Amino acid sequence: MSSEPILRVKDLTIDLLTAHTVVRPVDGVAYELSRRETLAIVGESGSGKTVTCFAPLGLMPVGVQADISGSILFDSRQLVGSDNETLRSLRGKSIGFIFQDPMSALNPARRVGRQIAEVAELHLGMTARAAETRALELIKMVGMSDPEIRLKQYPHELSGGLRQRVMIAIAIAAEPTLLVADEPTTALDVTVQAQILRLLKEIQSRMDMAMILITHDMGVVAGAADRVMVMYAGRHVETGPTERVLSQPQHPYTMGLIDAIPRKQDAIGSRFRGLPGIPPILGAPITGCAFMARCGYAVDACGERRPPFLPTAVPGVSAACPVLNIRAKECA
Amino acid sequence: MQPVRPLLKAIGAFPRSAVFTIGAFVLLGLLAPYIAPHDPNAQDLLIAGQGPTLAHPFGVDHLGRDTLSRLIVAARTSLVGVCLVLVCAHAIGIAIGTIAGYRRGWTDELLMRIVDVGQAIPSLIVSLAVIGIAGVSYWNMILALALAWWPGSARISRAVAVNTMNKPHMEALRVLGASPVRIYFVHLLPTTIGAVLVYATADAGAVALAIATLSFLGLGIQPPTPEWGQMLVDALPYLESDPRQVILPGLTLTLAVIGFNILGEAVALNRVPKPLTSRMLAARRRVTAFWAKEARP
Amino acid sequence: MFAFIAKRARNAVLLLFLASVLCFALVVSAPGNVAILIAELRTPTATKADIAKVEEELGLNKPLLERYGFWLNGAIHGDFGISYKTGEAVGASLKSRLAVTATLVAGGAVVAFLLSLFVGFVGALWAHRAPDVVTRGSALLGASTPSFFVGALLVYAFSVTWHVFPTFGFAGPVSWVLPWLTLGFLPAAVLSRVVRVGFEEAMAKPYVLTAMSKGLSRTSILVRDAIPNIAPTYLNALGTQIGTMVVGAVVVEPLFAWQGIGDLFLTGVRFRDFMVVQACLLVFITFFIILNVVVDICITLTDPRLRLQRS
Amino acid sequence: MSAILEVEHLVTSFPSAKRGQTIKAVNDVSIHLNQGEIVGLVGESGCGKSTLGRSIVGLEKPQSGRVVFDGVDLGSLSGRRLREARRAVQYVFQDPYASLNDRQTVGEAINEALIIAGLRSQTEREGRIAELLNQVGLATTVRDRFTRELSGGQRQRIAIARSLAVEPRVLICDEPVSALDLSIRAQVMNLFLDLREKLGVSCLFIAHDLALVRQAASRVYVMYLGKVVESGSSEEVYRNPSHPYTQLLLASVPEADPATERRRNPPLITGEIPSPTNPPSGCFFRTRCPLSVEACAEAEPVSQEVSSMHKAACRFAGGLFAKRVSAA
Repeated sequence: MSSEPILRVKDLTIDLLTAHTVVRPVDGVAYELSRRETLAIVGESGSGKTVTCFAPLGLMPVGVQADISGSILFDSRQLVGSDNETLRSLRGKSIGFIFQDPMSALNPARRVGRQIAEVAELHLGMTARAAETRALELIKMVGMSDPEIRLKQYPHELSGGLRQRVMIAIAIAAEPTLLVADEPTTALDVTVQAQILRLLKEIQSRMDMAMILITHDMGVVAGAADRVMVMYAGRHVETGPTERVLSQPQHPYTMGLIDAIPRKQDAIGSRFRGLPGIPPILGAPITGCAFMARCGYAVDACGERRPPFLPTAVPGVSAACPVLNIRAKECA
Repeated sequence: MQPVRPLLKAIGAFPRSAVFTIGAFVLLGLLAPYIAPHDPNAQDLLIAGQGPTLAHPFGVDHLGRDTLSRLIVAARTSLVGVCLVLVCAHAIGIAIGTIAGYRRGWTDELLMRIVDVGQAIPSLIVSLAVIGIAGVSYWNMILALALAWWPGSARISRAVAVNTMNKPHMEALRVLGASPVRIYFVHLLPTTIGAVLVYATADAGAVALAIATLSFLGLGIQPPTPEWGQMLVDALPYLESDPRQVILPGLTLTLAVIGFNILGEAVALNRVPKPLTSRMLAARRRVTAFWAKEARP
Repeated sequence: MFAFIAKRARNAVLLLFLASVLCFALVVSAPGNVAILIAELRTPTATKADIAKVEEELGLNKPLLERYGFWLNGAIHGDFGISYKTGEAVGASLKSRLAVTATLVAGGAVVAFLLSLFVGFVGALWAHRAPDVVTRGSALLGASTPSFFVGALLVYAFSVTWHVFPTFGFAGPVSWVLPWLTLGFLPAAVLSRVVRVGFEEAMAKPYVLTAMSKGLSRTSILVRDAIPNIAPTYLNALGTQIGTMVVGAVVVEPLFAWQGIGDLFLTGVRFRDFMVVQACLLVFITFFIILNVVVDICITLTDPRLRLQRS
Repeated sequence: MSAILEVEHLVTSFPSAKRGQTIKAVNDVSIHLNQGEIVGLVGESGCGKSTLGRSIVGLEKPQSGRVVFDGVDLGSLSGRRLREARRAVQYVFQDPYASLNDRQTVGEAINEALIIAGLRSQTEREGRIAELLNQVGLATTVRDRFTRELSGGQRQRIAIARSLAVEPRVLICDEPVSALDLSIRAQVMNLFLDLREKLGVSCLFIAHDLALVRQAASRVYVMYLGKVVESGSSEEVYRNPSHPYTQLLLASVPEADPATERRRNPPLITGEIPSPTNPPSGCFFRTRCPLSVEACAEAEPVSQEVSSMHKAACRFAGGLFAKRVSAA
């Protein structure tokens, strides 16, 4: 992964304005993604993990205005401040998207074949007939049986797993260089989840894609991601290679999150480990460390200013924790 | 109190223009006898067909009656008629709809089939048929329109009732062992009435149009009681010489109805998000600008 | 699909039967003795003997079931009895007036269909911008204006002031324009709002986000994704509006002095001419039932979920 | 230990979207719950686990079978007596945002439950509300807040407090933490453990999260397509799963440890749950089962005893299973 990163995000801040409120779900996030790499963005609901990926590409529902600042370089093109047409030309062609709920993400009134084929028509300049053939190929590629029949079916005639396969086929139809998968397995059953994750990995290596995997499930992270970025209250609190972050978490929030997962060694009937308190309600940016109120290690300095994001003692792992920083300084 | 609260809350969320027009219509109807400058039925053939004067700002009709006073008093006729029709129709509709939605099963099937038939036939046909059989009179008109309107109310009430009954908080009450009386009267009925009240208000325009149409056809409000539709049909023979007397009642009626229709559109689009207006954007951006300033020091 | 259509047709026949019972019952249960009414119409000083004669003539003294059978048999063969008022055969007047009403409603339906789609699409394409504000405002105004007022305004503008179209009469296409516009205007406004609201709702659905993620433009999303989803709703509303237009004929025909079924029905209602009311009602309800079946079939054809459920 | 709740041969079906067909969501299920016990009920979506829970508390009407509470067949009661008997079995809903009325304050919601329970004196009710809030770990100051102002975790606690108002002996918990944030799930899970300890309440814990159930429940039932395929102590079932479905289900759960997760090569179940409208003949799992043989299509498998209290509905369960695997 020595080459120039395909995606370089710096100081990304997003304010969402709606008819009723204004919130800042993404507050100064920075990360990089190399070609062929999988980055998992992990966080609870409301941590800003989805908005981070979707808002900069203009994918926000009606009634939500996203004000974006910072810098996002995708393939050395600046996305922040780009006009709608530029973003539109990237969507589908260079960046594919997979959504959480394949039932609502597919159009119920159109045949799945058409929904896949139109991507090929639009981005690969194919005729309707050629695109139909391409759709058939894609349906085979995502491992659906009876591809000819599937093309003619409507989403409600398919099971949840098959719908998600259709969604994947749509996302990869124009062979994008980056795939953004938002909780691709959350709406699915655990047995199907394993199939879909395996398919995603397979397609990623076959097509040489980079992938951003948005999830809250550490199990999914462990199996699929090269690197992981943990988000809390709109900020990235820890990033690093998956195996290191998961086995030696540095930030107290990551530690708590990983510790909270029930383990095989836990005695039956024993108490559950978790974090105290509740996540902050989104709104105005928080001064100091957002996790301070729930943190067991907090000191007075935590509340003073936003903790800088610095390398930790573990190679490749960075975290934004004042206590860690102080400790690191003392060691040095 | 419970059904009124959501209505008040909804009124707060209504488009200003709708609240204003409907409010004006209701006020005009309530205060009509006190603000009408002349007796609406006082004839003065000497000035018949005269144009606007200081005494008669909107002129007088072919019998010399003051048009402004007649327009104002007609608002009351319309308001009372609309209210009577809506109260009768929704009393039947809500009763049937909530019973169907609460009981479900065959009761629901049977009641909704009847409603289906009632809804398949346009409301004006139903009213015309009833009047055709029962004869022309004020109460026959009210009865006819109520008969035409209750199936719609029953359909909506049933949808609301079914939706409410399926809500986990209602299921929780059932699991807690709440009696059917408590579930129906304390929770289901007030919730349904509250939701249907909004629809009823939005529907009032259609009822006002129907009353005017029946009166236009000579089957509703009878002279000399002033009513917009009937004023219009009265003036129609003089369309060429005095179009004002045709246009004024028509325009007033349209104005009265338009408020309800704005409301109806707002209700239909209630749950659909809209793009932010520039004013809203500016207000929200003031907040974020404040954040940026706060974060700097 | 065939099974579904057959089933709907069977239901329709059942409904028709119910409707006929209803029409018959309405007149039977009408307040006041019909025989006295008619006898007094003929001679204001009707005696008991006169009334008995009328009863004998109309078969009013026979048992109900027999009267219903007699009436239904006649209705099926186009015999709806004699008008109390004019003494003409109701069936014959219906037949002669059918073409007038059909012309009116068909023209009005075309006006409503074209106008509503045009206005709705303009609003959707330029959503929340000037063209949308204008079309929405006009639609709102249109849906709030009663057809008799629209008719009066059109007559005043085009006949009285500019002398473009004749004021009344049923004489060739030129005389049809104003009645068509009068009848189609309000339904067009209502339907255009159905289109506009439908687009608004469809464009807020999650699948639109998917379509955006494919890189489709807003216009393509409107055409490819939104239209298939609002077609069933629109067809349903169109059916309802065509039904309403048949009733609208009652208002529009007298306004332009057209001798249609609406005009006949209105006269019947005014003079409580039960035979005419009964016959017109039966014709109207038959039309509504057929319309409903057609609309239902169209909706099933356009909505894949219903198609699956019903096939 | 005596069973406080017994479900015998319960069948609950729904009309299918296609006319004239029915879905047997719960298909001849028998389970029991002992006094003071937490029992898990796991399975994938559509396996009928929620319908089973809803049928027990009367939110769905079963076609046949019996629900026996404390020795009384609930089917033999009706009207007020049924409502009173049912009150002892309460239900905790998945979505705490929907299970409370937005227009009520916390106090009003619990107060109503107390009125339903027949507590007549207002002062007694006031005291009881404070006690209940305390029991679920909330400050009494939340009493006058509207439920809509509270967070998911707080709302779920209030829903539990409301259930406790009628002094239940059994709680049916339908995915009670899956709508909550990851970091606060443990808080609510621990509340259930506390309630069992302090009040002796039994819990039927319905969930798709296998790890959560393993830690909380002493026994577990595994459902597939409306049937219980395996049951036994959590210890046994998780250590020695004996139905091929349970095995594959457990193997599908990814682990949070990258080292083991990368090495792990789970045997994938092919395909997805068949439509419950038209389930396969014989063993319902045979269409996805790596071990299925022709005989599986012929007859429904009989429940085999793997060890005492541990049963699996598979012809290869127990001793035969190992043979079959080694042969394959």
